[in-house]
Amino acid sequence: MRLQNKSFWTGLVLSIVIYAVIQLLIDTGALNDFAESTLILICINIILGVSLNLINGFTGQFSIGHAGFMSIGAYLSAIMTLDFNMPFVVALIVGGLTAAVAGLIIGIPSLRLKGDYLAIATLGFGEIIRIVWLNTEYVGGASGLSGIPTQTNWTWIFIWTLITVVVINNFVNSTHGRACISVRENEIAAEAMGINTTKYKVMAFVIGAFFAGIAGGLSAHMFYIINPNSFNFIKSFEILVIVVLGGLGSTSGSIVGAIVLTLLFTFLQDFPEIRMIIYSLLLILMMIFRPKGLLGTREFSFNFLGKKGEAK
Amino acid sequence: ACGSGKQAASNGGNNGDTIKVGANFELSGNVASFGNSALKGSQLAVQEINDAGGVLGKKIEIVQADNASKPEESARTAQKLISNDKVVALIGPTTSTNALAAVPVAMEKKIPMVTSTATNPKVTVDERTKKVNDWIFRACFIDPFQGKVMADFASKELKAKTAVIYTDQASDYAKGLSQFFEETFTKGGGQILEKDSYQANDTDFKAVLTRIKDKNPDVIYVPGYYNEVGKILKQAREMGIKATFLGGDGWDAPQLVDIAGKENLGNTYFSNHYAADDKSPEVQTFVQSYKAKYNQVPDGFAALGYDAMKLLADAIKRANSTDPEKLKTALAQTKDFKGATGTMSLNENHDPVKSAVVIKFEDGKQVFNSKINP
Amino acid sequence: MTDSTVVLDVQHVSRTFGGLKAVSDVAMFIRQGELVGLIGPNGAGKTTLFNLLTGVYEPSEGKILFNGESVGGLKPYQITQKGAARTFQNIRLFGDLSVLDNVKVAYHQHTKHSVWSSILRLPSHFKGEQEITEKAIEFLKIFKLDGKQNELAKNLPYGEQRRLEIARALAARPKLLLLDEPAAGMNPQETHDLMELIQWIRKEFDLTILLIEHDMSLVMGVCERIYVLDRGILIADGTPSEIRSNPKVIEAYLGQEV
Amino acid sequence: MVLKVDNINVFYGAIHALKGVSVTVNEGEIVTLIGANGAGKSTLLKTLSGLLKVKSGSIEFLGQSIVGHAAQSIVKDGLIHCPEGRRVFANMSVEENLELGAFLRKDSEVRKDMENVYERFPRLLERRKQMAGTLSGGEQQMLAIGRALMARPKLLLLDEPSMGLAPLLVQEIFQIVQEINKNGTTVLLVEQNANQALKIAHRAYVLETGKIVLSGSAAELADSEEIKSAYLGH
Amino acid sequence: MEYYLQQLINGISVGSIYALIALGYTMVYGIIKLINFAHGDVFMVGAFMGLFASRFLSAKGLSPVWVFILALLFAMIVCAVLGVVIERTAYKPLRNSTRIAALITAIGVSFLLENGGIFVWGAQPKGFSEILPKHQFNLFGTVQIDSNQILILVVTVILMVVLQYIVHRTKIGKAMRAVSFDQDAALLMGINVNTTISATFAIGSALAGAAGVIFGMTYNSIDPLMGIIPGLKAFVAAVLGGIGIIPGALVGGLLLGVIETAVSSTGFSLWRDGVAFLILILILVFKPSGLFGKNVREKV
Ligand SMILES: Nc1ncnc2c1ncn2[C@@H]1O[C@H](COP(=O)(O)OP(=O)(O)OP(=O)(O)O)[C@@H](O)[C@H]1O
Ligand SMILES: Nc1ncnc2c1ncn2[C@@H]1O[C@H](COP(=O)(O)OP(=O)(O)OP(=O)(O)O)[C@@H](O)[C@H]1O
Ligand SMILES: [Mg+2]
Ligand SMILES: [Mg+2]
Repeated sequence: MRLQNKSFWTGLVLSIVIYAVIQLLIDTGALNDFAESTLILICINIILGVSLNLINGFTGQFSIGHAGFMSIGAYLSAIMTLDFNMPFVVALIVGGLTAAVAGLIIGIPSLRLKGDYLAIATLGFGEIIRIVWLNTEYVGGASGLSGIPTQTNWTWIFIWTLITVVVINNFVNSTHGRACISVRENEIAAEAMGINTTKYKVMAFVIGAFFAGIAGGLSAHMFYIINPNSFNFIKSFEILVIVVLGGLGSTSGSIVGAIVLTLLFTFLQDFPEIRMIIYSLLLILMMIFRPKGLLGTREFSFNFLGKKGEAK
Repeated sequence: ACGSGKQAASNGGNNGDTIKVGANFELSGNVASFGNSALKGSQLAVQEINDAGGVLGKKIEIVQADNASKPEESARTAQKLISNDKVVALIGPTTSTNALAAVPVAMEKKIPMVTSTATNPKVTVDERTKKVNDWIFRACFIDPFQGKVMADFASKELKAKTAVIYTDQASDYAKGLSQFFEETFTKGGGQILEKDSYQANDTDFKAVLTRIKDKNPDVIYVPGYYNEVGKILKQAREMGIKATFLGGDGWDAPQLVDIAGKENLGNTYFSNHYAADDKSPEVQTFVQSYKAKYNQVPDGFAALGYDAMKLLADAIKRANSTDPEKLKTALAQTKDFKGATGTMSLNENHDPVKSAVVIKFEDGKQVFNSKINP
Repeated sequence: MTDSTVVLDVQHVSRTFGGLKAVSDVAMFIRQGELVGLIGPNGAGKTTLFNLLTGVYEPSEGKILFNGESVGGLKPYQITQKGAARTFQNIRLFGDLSVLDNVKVAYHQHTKHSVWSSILRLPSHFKGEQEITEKAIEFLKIFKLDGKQNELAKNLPYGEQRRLEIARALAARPKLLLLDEPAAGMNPQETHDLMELIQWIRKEFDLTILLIEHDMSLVMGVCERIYVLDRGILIADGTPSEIRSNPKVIEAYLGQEV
Repeated sequence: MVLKVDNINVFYGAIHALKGVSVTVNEGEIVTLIGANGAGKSTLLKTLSGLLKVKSGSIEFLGQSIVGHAAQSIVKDGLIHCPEGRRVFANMSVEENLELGAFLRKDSEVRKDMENVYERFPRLLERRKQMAGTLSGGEQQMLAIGRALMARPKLLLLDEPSMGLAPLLVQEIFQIVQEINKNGTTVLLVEQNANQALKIAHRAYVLETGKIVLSGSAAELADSEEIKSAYLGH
Repeated sequence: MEYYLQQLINGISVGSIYALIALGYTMVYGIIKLINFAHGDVFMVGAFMGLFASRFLSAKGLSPVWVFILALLFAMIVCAVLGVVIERTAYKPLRNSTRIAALITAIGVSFLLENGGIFVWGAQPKGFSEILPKHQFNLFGTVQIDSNQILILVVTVILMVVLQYIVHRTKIGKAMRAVSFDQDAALLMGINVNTTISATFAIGSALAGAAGVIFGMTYNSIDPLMGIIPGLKAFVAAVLGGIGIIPGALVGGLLLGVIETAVSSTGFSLWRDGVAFLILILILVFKPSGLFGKNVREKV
């Protein structure tokens, strides 16, 4: 117990240092706004990746509709700030909670579907949500919502990224998280060991969807405009790529995946004609040479000392 | 962070012997074809300007960046061009969605942005505050104008009484055109029998066309892009729909004939920024040099990319400076600027006031039909 | 059978798959603390009966009472929570989890700290997790697996995987333990060791055990009573010596040499 | 000599599973391989049939080296492996499974061999059209052996054929192995049921953590105290 | 009445294209359990090959029927080779990895083909001629059907029968099915697993190529991103019918086409895909392995 607390404090201190240093760099202009927006994008992708990883990587439910949850958070929070003048945090949480409700709804058929059938069903759900936005004039239909106040900044994004990582990490590293993993490993055995697999699958979907919704809200309040097409199934694929490339079932992996892919994509901006060609080639090569992802299922940890201690 | 960005930008503009202009276009992604055309057009413009000695004694240099056809990338691309590349002004993006995402960046950084083809009114006028976005300009006319032109054309020239609107509902642009077509057409005494919609990338339109055929309208307004429009025209004619088809500038592409087949293009009209067979010297020099450089007939995106760049260069010349503040004022005062797409003056909303042309197809060829002034 | 010591009461249970009657009108019972064997030729329906008892399948007909309470329609995890745990004929470990975590999962139902307490890392979380770890290690020790607690389950040799499965089932703290061919793939010596272990845990945890096994040395060595299934039908029951000399059983299952 | 394995080393990634193993099998013999769980018995068979690659050492089958040969060419040579855990094709019928056993054969006697298999295992005839996955364990084992026979093996590798079988069937399987052998097929048999295996085998090897620790005639080993206490459970 | 009949014909003709693409999808899935997201892009390459071949052959003055046959063959061969190359280079190294890793690679290949296509051929759509002149037939007065629609349906049904025959009646088909259940066991039967998988990809991709040419002839416009939507729709069709089951692809495709047309024709075309997905999900909830899929529960 003491050890776990130690790792917690080390992590917290490290996080605060990272935050402060970057904030200082931004304030002094050493990091310009393009760099800042790159950081923010990385963090949004971290939130998306880590939350999808809970569903796909830890609970083993093959979901490719994450963009749908994200869009719910984006739209709902934008409506809250635009039409109801809600404070940013409240708007974000409303978006996240609504996405979580959608996660609950989507989690239910997932109880009957497995593997690729679940995948196509979640993809379908994501598309249905997109089509609902497309057909809702209140949120601008195809043109989407514009004029969303740009409130997302380094501080906000940092706080939410930290919350996401801590919450999901704490969840996964508990008996509840182990229950989710056991569902992934062998559902029949998990049931036989007294795990209510239904409950944990739905829980994973709800938590995952909540944070995807938060990411959507943060993204909407970063880029001024949202429209349905930004949340199509290709977007879901992008998030899936982050998770698998980082290492399915590793939170640190999703973080690394988000950083690597976002930077790669930003870097390739200077080569528009071959940008996507290089991106896709790298994707294929990385999967061939690291089929388990960059980190496999390993995790970073702040207390290498603690690990040794724990073993005995 | 705000102030420093601005300062850096204006410094960058004054240093060296080039004037950097950022081109924020869709070079990859699903509307890459628009962005690439626009970029080619603006590159041609830069070449012509530099060959003629540049502006303010300096050459213009385009710093191109790809927004991957995504709004969030478009915003970031604008940031990168302004903060990293220190451009004095931006041109692009081509679609309203992507342009809207770049608007707050240009506004915050106080850098002029001239979009070539973002036709949605919201781009230059904030939807909620109704205030003009003072750093944002455009080279194209806006959706309402085009929709109105075609509605007038339908009721006055074609004497049409009934119409069906068939729109790409997932496209802002097409929706805008339809809306103003409908308003004007009904005001003129016409009747809209039905509004139907399809989505970009659809290929089979027979279900809805069968429905439209049943209604038997005088005209069918299809303000979409040529890829779908071509298929719609072909399938409609094959099904025996004889009504007149009307459209907008999205029809303007050489591929339309290949896709629809020239026998199916009879009795169709569309509104456009310019006609390649327009005899005016601005149009002809543009078309000729474009063909010479790229071995292609320019489409509307290329023409407007060209005009956006020229418009900007013209303003730099008049401002006699690359100071953003002065540039902005000069842009807003643009008057009787002669571009490939016509003579334009910017109104109080930063939207060009210029004529539109109606083009008709004859034996698969675009033929200038009439010019409509605002 | 109102005997209050009856833990499991199977009342005329049948199960069909398509046209096949895999289990047919089976009636049997087990008293508190008994160690009962279930044998029969391959395909007789033994595993299917286990699946019915643990809620993997629902009976087509009949009723199953567990501690006097019907478990019809309950999900497997609910039945486990009522106190029945099992192992599988084809091993089903959580392959990518450590040996320790495999056992921890089974203890899950006995923990009380909520999801919130884990997410917020409240004291109850640490207390609960500590309890789980301690208990899990205890179970591993019984099966001499504590030295391998950090290895991935899939990397264990076969025999140890079998033992881990039993340890895991035990960690669910059942009253009734169902073992499906625990000695399959073990050599005679290993089987013998297992036999002793089973007897030991029965006493230690006050368990009732139902055991499927083809290794007669094990079955005859540990079971007090034996049921024999053939083609889904119960053809005999009795003590090992009764079964051994039952001509029907010899004919259908044992053959001459035992 | 049908099979001559000389000093082979096999790895799973970093795990050294076979450490300098040498084994020979003569024409007409039943040779059995016993050893505890994880000793490497299955690994040896998989190496012989080409599913795993050797790091070093030589394998000769009928006088020809087969090291590095593809699995299908080894099958063609007549070395047939009936794998651990039956591995029948679950969603194919019994008959199709048998046909697959004769996949590489082009001769006209396939049907006749199938009749022979059915004669030997009447239960399979009864279930000809049933999907193999729904057979009981024993039936699947019969199918796996029958399928291997369909290839007309010169050397048959059997990996724990009696695992999970009812006593009656265990007897039957061992009898079948003996019969097959009498009809001219050389057999390399891996068994946990060492008592039985030693009864029918001519010679035996004992494998322990990847090394051959003992070898000799089956009768000799069955009497050895060492073997008795370690494997026979006395 | 005629109106509904016409819409039914429209639906079937859309559906038969989906079915045609879905056949290859489902076949590859059936054998190696890989959702080959690149299938739609191989289809796109097929369309381009058909375009080039038909332009070339028409210029040589061949009769339309020959142009059609040769262009089709050419596209099928190029796609078969492409499919094999993709399998060998991108998928084979991942054969023993998780399925999701292979899926990501498939997405990578899909992006590569799309953007490679843009790089080489440009993003603009290209016109595709009809090749075979269309004939309109009138049934019951005003109900129309054209020769092309009939051709597609006939080709699709024939190919389905041929595929079903190959997979269930031929030796290579038996090898394919064996490989699909257990690759190691298949090796032990003497089956060359690599060749078998390559053959699967060759056939599946050739079908995609054929579908590409026919698609081009029908809709007369092709571009490098044209494979995305039909690819997704075909995948949905395959799942609807029960993925891996060849007749299921046909039924799933037709059903999807009819559903879409029904929604569009009642004036809700914007909801079309939403309704299609909703029906898909509902069907899956009640038949979790698709219409024709056997709901094989894992034997415990
Ligand atoms: N899910 C299922 N679908 C169809 N048939 C099944 C299913 N489960 C079992 N069976 C059939 O029911 C019968 C009994 O199978 P079961 O697995 O219970 O046998 P068993 O007695 O455990 O045999 P073994 O000793 O070989 O394990 C077999 O014929 C089997 O094929
Ligand atoms: N795929 C694999 N990857 C890594 N290690 C493996 C693999 N398969 C087997 N091993 C290891 O190699 C060793 C030998 O395994 P093998 O399966 O050959 O044993 P065996 O003698 O057949 O045992 P059993 O009686 O359990 O079948 C064991 O330590 C096992 O853990
Ligand atoms: Mg069983
Ligand atoms: Mg083995």
